[in-house]
Amino acid sequence: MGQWFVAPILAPLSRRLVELLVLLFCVTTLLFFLVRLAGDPAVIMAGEGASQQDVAAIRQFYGFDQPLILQYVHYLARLARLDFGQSISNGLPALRMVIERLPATLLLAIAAIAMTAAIAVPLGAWLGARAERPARRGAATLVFIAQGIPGYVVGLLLIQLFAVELGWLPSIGDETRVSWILPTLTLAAFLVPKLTRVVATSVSESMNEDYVRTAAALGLSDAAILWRHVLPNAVLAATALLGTQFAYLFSGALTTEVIFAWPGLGRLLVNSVQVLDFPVVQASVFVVGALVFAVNALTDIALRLIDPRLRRSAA
Amino acid sequence: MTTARGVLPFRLRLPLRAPWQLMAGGIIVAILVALALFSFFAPPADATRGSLLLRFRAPGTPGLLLGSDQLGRSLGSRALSGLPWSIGIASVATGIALLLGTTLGVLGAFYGGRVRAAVGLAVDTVIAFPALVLAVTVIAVIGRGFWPIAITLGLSTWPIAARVARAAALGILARDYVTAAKLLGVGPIAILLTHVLPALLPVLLVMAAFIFADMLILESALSFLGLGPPLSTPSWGNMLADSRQFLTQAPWMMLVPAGCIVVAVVGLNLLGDGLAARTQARMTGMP
Amino acid sequence: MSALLQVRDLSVTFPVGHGTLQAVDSVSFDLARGETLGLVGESGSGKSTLAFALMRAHPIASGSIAFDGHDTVALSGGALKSLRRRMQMVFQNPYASLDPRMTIHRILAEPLVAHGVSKQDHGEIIAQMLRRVGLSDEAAGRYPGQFSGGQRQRIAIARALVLRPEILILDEPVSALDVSIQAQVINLLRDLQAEFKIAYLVIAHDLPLIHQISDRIAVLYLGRIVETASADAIVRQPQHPYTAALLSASPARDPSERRERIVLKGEPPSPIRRPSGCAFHPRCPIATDRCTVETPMLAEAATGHSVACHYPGRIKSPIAL
Amino acid sequence: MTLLSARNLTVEINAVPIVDGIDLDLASGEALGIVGESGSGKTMTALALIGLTPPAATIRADTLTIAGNDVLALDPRQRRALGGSVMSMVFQDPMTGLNPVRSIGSLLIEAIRRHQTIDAARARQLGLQALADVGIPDPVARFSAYPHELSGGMRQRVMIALALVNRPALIIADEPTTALDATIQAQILELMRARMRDAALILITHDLGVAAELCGRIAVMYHGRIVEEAPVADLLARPAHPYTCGLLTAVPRFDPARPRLMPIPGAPLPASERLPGCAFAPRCPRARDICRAQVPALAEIASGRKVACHFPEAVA
Repeated sequence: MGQWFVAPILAPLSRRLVELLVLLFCVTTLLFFLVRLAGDPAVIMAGEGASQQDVAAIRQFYGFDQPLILQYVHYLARLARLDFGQSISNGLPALRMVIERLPATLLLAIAAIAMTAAIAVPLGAWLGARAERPARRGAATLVFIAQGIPGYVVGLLLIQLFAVELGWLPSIGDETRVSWILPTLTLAAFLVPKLTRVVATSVSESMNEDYVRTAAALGLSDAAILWRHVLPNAVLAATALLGTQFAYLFSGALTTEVIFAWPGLGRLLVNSVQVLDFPVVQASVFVVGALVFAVNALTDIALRLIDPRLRRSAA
Repeated sequence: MTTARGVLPFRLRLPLRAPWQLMAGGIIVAILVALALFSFFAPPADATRGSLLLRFRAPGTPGLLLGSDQLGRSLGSRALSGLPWSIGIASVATGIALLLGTTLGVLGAFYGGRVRAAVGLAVDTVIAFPALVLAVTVIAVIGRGFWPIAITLGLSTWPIAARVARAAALGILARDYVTAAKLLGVGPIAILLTHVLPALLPVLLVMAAFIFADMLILESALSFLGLGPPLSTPSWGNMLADSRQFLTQAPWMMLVPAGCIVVAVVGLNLLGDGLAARTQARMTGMP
Repeated sequence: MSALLQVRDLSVTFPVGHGTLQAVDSVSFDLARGETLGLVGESGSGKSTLAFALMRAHPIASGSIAFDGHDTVALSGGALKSLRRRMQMVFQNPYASLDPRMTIHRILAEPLVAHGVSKQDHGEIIAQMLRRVGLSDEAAGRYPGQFSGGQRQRIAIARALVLRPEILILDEPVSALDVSIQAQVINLLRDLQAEFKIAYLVIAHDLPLIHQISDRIAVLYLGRIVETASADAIVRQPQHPYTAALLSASPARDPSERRERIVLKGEPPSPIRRPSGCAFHPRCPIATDRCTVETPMLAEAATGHSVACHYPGRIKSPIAL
Repeated sequence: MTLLSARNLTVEINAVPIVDGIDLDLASGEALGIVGESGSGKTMTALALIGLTPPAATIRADTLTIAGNDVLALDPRQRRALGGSVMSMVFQDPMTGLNPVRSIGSLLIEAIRRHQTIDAARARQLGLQALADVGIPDPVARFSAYPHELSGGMRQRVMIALALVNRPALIIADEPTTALDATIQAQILELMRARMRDAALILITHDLGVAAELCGRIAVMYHGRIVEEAPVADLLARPAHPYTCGLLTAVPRFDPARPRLMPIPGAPLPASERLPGCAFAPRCPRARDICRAQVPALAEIASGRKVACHFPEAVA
């Protein structure tokens, strides 16, 4: 063990880090100039019906009266110290508000990913193992149609069915365990059809690979071929997909949290956007970017650990 | 003897030998576009003006095929009036994403070195960021409206198009017949026009269908979050947002717009899938 | 008379990771007008890279290529384009080298358009060339997918010849074809050469095939020419042990061709980790300590027969001609 | 002792006979070469014997017995279980034939324990021995290696080790050296010659020379049928079928005179097309009316020599 083993695993991180820095720089810069383009930020922040003095005070407090380039430099300098300022609505530090909301979103995302994998991997394996059979072709079509149903519509349908019609489950997220069920299902609904199709495709393609033919020629049973030769490859494909789709999942979290009044980062962002609470918006966007970076980096490492071709290709 | 593969999928006679997905998807999308054009030029009146006497009518009520909402407005008409908005935004956004994405993707494939690295970094960076978060933030700042939403959605989706176009173009450029053309003295622009773009076209068509479906979903999600057209304007997302207060009283208020979105998205996905099967376009890099 | 193509100390490198890969290493040879030179070697010997370097489709690290007395290494733009008019290439796989979306007419017209041949003449030139490679006129209106592998390779040859080049590089021209079709294409190539007086550079791994069509043969190992001589001399009196091993490795197709097999140890090493001294020494049955440290230079062992080996001719030819 | 006997073996895909009623007989320890071009049905024959034809294919035969098993009467599980134990197969492409995410050792242990009830430690021993037997240097290190870490020649050795590890009575090798370089091909042929003495061998190849190296008897296939079958020396010295003659004259050989090759005109008939007569007739220099009207049967013309031709060359 030494550098030859660790280096190839950590190698992709440097590129990811560059991406993260570019991403954060672009997004924050975009926000800075958009806010200035959209009109006088002091007027926007003061809200409707604010007095001239209020606007002037805000303008001076946030430095909106200084030259644009100077504002930008100050802005970047504050960001470098992770200082996003205070929320306009309640005066709390923006970053702290965001960090406080983070666990709720993260836990929901982890639960949804676990549920996605638990549904999609067996379903995909079943669909792909004998893709040519009529029953499975029909089922594959259903999965395909399901992919057309937006996740948040699934959430509304679930509420309609389980909360309104049957009254079995609460429709609002609270402290109870059962309140997790519907939001988790909703968020999982964003990825289940996609992942199922990826696993099914990987399985059915693997079934036609030469190495499966080799295994069959050696007398291995269909079950052994599926479990030991086909699924390991499908799991790699599934892991890669979940890694790249985390950003998509986060888009889903935005609507899911609004529907279920979930106290997470997504709802905070939507609420802040609606009241134009820019410090909180900036902090949220910053944290989301960092989060996606962390997940992608973790996926890269995981893939390098479980895929022998990546693990030792450099050696 | 194998027959030559078609140059353009739409130049071929559709009905015979076309996969059923292509037929079904094509019909659904054609109907949607026709309805959108119809309601754009002749907007149904009872979409915005309802009668309070006709509140919460269940689907099937005479004159109200799909039922009515809390203000007695016809849900069918409202769904119809929402079409031009949704289809319009999705068209513009898809156009922007395809144009920008294909241009950058093909450039990244054609020129190696720094151009490819820069395009790659830009693509990976933007793709790593949740599109809805970006759209929500930008639209909140610059304001709602048709063009801001359409442009923002297009700009947040181009990397997907770029990635697919780049992968496809790289595959085409690596083929022997392109190398042969280079060695015959054919110039880069002629190679792009005669070899790369024709082979890329099926991939672009398939991709357009899938991106269009994604744009419909994103647009309705924005409306649902209150960032679409003004609340009184009919749009599928707005209708869904409205329906949430009346889930017990009038579940059809949710089911009608939800059904519209599902039919439209499934239709587009079927079209894309059918095109892919028909043209044997391989989509690499498409999520 | 000087050779049509003069290659001197040509090297081609690729960047790999932190280092460079020497794919072609100081290769020198001449090709005369109307002559056929066969390049034989295994995968990794650099034979295809050499072909692309000669076509100026790869950056050249060092060395010179003179075409008809003019250096081509520095060419670019229009001058490079006119070089391509005089030097063409046929690829191994005729299923990949023709654009499936183009008619045969468009495929054959492509080089004519690129080099500004008047459009009025296209029809006549193309019809003539199609007939010359054994296809009918109406082939022009069809697509590559409607032809068999052998016919496609005829089309690829027609495309390469449509500008009447003086040199044709053939990269494994028949190895993708069925055995019974190969001979048709080989005979066609010989006839075309006799008719148009083209020089061929044939790249192949199949020694009997190379021997069949080449005047001279150069054997490549790990990017270097280890032996070059007339086709018969290579087969009759191979000087390099690698050449002898290659000869013995090609399966006999005739019971009268019994031969003793020389089975080499190991596999061709990667050009990234080139062995010291003679690159062949780890696999050589007669290597000595000297071979591990001292790199043998290509030197003339007999008239027109050069070899890069410290102990040339120690292994006799396994082939009795 | 007869190891394999097939009568009227037919493989159809979408009602197209890819293999069209062939007879095969093989004694224990014998080596038979099946030679043909692409589309001749040679690979489908091999897949039918090992039971790995694609789902769309149907196999029919009057009899098909392998090592005493009436293969057609077995259920799919029993049929599969013959693979690896009674017979095994070496495929053409060693680059794709080994699972990329499985180590060499785990593949070997899996194959061994499928057919032998022994513990993992013993299976490991047998696996290491199998690697050593096929000439893989440092088997202990290679045991934990993954396929992508080995060269093409080494992978083909691993494929052979996998095929041999349970000591099957029959090995079917489909173009085992085609994807390899000349010097590596020589090594693998040498290895197969040395290691397959105990088992019977069916070698599928397009190269008469390769078949001649390893096999005592050769069957030449054209368009789904066996057109000629003979001991190797006889076949090479005095071919009887015009197609075999054509194959021999079409291939370059080391001849200082370098005579013009004598190609077979035309191209092979696509498998989906049928002719009322001999499938080779359109390319045959000796074809007459009867050749275009009537399919010639495979008939014995001399001891051990069979040919399916109305006008075969004299062989005596």
